[in-house]
Amino acid sequence: MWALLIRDLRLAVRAGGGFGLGLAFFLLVAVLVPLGVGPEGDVLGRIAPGILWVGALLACLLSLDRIFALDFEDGSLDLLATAPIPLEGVVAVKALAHWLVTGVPLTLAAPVLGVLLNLPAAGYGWLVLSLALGTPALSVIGAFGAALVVGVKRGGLLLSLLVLPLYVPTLIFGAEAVSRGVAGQAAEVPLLLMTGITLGAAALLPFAAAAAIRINLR
Amino acid sequence: MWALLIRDLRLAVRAGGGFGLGLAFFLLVAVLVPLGVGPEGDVLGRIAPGILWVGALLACLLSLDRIFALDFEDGSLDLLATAPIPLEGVVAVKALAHWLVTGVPLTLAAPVLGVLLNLPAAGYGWLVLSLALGTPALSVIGAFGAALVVGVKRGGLLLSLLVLPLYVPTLIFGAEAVSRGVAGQAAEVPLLLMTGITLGAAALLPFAAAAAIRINLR
Amino acid sequence: MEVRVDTLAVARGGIPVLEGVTFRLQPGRALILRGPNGVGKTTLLRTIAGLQPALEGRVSVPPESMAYAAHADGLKAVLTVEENLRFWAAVHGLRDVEAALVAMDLLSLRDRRAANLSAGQKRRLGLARLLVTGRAVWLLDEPTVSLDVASVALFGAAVRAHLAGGGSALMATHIDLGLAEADVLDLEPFRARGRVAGGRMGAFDEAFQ
Amino acid sequence: MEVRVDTLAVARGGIPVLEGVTFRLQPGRALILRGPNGVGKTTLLRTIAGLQPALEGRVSVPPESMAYAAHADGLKAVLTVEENLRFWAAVHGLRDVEAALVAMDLLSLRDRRAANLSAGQKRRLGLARLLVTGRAVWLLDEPTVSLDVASVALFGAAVRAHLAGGGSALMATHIDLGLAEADVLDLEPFRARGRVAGGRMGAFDEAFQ
Amino acid sequence: MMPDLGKYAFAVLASYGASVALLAAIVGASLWQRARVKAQLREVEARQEGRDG
Amino acid sequence: MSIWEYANPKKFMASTGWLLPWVWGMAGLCLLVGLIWGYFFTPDDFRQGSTVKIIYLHVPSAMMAINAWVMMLVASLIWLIRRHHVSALAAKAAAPVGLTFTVIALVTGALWGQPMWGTWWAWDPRLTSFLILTLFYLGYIALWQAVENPDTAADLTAVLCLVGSVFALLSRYAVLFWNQGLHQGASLSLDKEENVADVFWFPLLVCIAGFVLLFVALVLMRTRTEIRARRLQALIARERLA
Ligand code: HEM
Ligand SMILES: Nc1ncnc2c1ncn2[C@@H]1O[C@H](COP(=O)(O)OP(=O)(O)OP(=O)(O)O)[C@@H](O)[C@H]1O
Ligand SMILES: Nc1ncnc2c1ncn2[C@@H]1O[C@H](COP(=O)(O)OP(=O)(O)OP(=O)(O)O)[C@@H](O)[C@H]1O
Ligand SMILES: [Mg+2]
Ligand SMILES: [Mg+2]
Repeated sequence: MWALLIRDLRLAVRAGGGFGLGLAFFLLVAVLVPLGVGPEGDVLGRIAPGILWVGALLACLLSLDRIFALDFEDGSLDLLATAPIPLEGVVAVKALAHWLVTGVPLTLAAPVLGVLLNLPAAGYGWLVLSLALGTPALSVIGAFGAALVVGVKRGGLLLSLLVLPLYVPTLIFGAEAVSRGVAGQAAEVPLLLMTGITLGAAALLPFAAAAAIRINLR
Repeated sequence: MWALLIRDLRLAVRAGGGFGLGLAFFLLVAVLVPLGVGPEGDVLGRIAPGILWVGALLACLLSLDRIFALDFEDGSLDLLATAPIPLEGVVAVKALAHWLVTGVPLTLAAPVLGVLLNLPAAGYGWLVLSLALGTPALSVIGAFGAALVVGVKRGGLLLSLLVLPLYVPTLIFGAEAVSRGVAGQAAEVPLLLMTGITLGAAALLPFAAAAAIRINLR
Repeated sequence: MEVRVDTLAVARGGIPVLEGVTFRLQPGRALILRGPNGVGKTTLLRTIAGLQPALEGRVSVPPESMAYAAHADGLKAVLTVEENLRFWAAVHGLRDVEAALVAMDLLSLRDRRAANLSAGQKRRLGLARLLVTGRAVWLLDEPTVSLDVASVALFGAAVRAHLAGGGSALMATHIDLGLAEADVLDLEPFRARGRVAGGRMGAFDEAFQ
Repeated sequence: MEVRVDTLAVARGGIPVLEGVTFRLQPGRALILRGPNGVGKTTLLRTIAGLQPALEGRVSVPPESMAYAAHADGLKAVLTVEENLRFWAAVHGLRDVEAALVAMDLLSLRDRRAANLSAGQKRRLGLARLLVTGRAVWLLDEPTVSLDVASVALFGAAVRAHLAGGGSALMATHIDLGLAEADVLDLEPFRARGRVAGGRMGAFDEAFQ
Repeated sequence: MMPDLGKYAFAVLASYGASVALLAAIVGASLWQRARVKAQLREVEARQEGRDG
Repeated sequence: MSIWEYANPKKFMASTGWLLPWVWGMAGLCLLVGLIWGYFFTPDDFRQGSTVKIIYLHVPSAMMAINAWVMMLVASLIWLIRRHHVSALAAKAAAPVGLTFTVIALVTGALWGQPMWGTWWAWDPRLTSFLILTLFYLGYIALWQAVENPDTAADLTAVLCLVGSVFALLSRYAVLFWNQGLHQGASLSLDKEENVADVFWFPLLVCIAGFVLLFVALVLMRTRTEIRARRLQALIARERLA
């Protein structure tokens, strides 16, 4: 398991993918939205929590198909499925690796992008906190989606379609927590609900994902 | 050339990718943003032109890596490069096929999604017109980016990073045209500028893209 | 551990391709599967490896004691030869990759990225992976594709050493592996015959007949 | 048209692998390239096909008259056998694919999707593609990988027909193709020797030594 | 000696601090890369001298 | 003697070897003098107060951020047309330096904007174009890193640099069209020198000179490192052949 985590992180760094690029995409969303919407600061500040969450979600989404598809194509997944580690463990480790290379950098970069979108000062803490608690769910749910489409060549867009509806609750609670924080209201409830989703997803989805992979391999 | 266009369209339809999914992603952005931003109609209507353009752009972006990467992986690109049709023509045809399977459906679907985002009535015509004139540029620029990263395994995110800054002028003029249309101002100037970009890109970029492919193949 | 395969029927894409496949594979023995293209060798090996379910019949050995090597080698292009091998060794709980590197003559390539190997060198690395699984039964699908004569000999030596250590090997191939002592099983007689000829259809299709 | 290759030096990853390769290939003749794994057969074929630049030397024939077939067959998994073949025929300005289907015994598979072919059937389809290019010089990289005996014979017959029609073929392989009349070129003597031994380095790296 | 920055002290000091830090970072990274490549080169050259005689 | 001789790596190494310490020295001197002069010995502006001191960092870095891209464009063209490896490596070496200057301009600008405009960031055309420039730098660097073969990477990044430059110009006009902005233009503009009090102007000149020299020194040093790295690769390859 440990070896798998190390390998996945190493692949992410070597492949020129990983770290930088998820981040870059997040940055790009934060740049493009004002370009599209127009430069007025108050409108931007108003939509900032939502846009930042949507951006983080899309950045996460884009790297999802790497989780299993690469291993499937070169046959590693066949070999991992017959290896002496449980496939559920493989899924969990791969989701963890995905979170480490996308979720964590996104969370750390979010405050900087908040500046670009005129996020009001009260929101920064809530933004970081909600992303830190919510992005693991994005990775786990994403791993499940990736497991479903692993047999489909370049299933990238199909994957987006499958996964986005599953992301909706996390998105709503996360953005709501930040908006409430900005407005000075109590933001604990949506945060707690989101954390619940994260924990539930992390506990259960690896099993569903492993089952999906087994089905796709045969 | 004709055979190539037919094949690419057929592949897009068969692979379960193409049509449906670009559209689906566009739809999801249009759905997620109100979820993230909150339901107030006036804010939504205000940001609708920008969000719709950003959504179209992201939907386009996601399917870009299919343009050449699939053909590269299975060796078709090698064979096309030695076939009796010029590589510039191959690039142009593939960009056209990409536009037909993403740009056109996006343009047609945009009015429906405008409703979801409370786009004011005056904006619909301009939205469709600007997308129709602007999405070809997105496909051609995207084909250039895809040609640059064709040797990089799963260059999806790198591709986004390279291509998005190139999309900026199109995005600005496109969204600006719709905003002006909504506000009842003259929207011809940004539209004309955008059309100029589209024509220029379509005329010149296939050559740059073909050069990039030749470099990547060797 | 003896591998016993009894009246196995396997399907690809829902369509039965082989049925009634029955054989024994003793420890220390190698069995070569032969049959024309498309007879179902790959399908049979994948079924035995536990990667897809059998239509009927059974395999006596659990997938955990078998190592499967397919056309795709499971190599990561951006990792070096040694990193690739170490990963698979770690997954199987072993530490030593030197012996495998030596056996497949990869020492001089150990720091080369897998992307920069030739077709045959990649294949050698794929075979070296078998040596670090520590598993008793090898299932090999056309193992010597793109290997030159010297490498085929290396492969033969590795298989013999594996057999001598009490392992066994089941191999599908069209070309001569230089393993005179191996048994040969021709799959032609096990072709699924279709219902009219008294054979069986897929379970699903049966329900509609 | 005669293929003349003169003192060709080829590199992979910026590093010269073969140098001084010189040979002639007359119309109606076949030449088999031999050499151990990693000697540079694939690199040489790609260079002759015009897919990568030569370090030095020249090839007399323009890439437009050569058809290259590599390990990857350029098949689309979601298209049927016939659609795949028709596409390549159209790209090369030909219309008829029946002859190619017959020659490679693909008639019964014509409506099968390429994804559902076995390894050998895929390979046959890849070789059928050569027949619809209408080109005179064939460059083949390990053409008979995963083919069974019958298919190898089919392939041999196709090559002979091509040669009889005035074409020529250059093939890299490790196994016997059953083409007794073909000449053989061993690449071992052309290995790049490195600068110390009087060989050459890549043009760029030379400037830095 | 120290100029009185008044109410803008933070902006000015942070600007100077951040700029100097960034400049130091790029200079440091460049120097580090230089040292590393030089050392590797020396090692390989020594090895090859030894072999070629 | 043609200047192209310096495109030979050996020649380049030899001639820059003795030049480099001098450039470093001059750069250090100018920066030290300029920044100390600017920070300690200039008065506050009557409108901007002490924040005017930021100009000694902001303007030179903003200038150099653009000039670095122009230099990369020229170097890429030389590589594409004349295939001199040194120019490709110089372009590669310049990118991270240019990125650093861009970030400095952005950060100092943002810090300046807070007291002056009451916001860290505004979607002003100048600022927006700079943000886009940052993206171009990031993409360019990422492409260099993603491609393994050095010559392939050089070719691809050169093509990207050419196309990117055209689009950078386009975005500049697009952004200007889109929003008129807050950013200081003419009031302190360099071409209307008479508007700038000499007290601010002279230390600024020294700082600009310092940034230019620093850029040259860094690019030279990094190019030398890249050349050594290529030589290292060549030697290792030779070792493999032997
Ligand atoms: C993140 C924010 C900012 C960015 C990216 C930025 C960028 C630039 C650029 C590109 C230049 C042109 C340099 C040249 O080529 O000559 C410039 C000059 C200048 N900036 Fe900024 N700037 C920012 C914020 C500010 C702020 C907040 C102020 C002051 C209130 C300011 C004051 C100036 C001045 C006085 C000049 C020199 C005038 C000129 O040469 O045109 N900048 N800045
Ligand atoms: N979806 C499908 N529908 C019908 N037949 C299929 C389908 N998928 C595969 N087949 C057939 O199943 C058979 C078994 O394929 P398999 O790959 O196991 O053959 P193989 O013996 O390994 O052949 P090779 O020697 O060429 O590798 C082939 O004849 C193939 O055409
Ligand atoms: N980036 C690189 N650096 C160093 N050597 C490389 C690089 N890329 C490839 N090589 C080597 O170049 C040689 C030529 O490879 P090529 O694929 O042409 O061999 P081949 O003769 O086709 O071998 P095979 O019979 O195994 O297919 C191999 O020895 C390979 O290891
Ligand atoms: Mg098979
Ligand atoms: Mg080869």
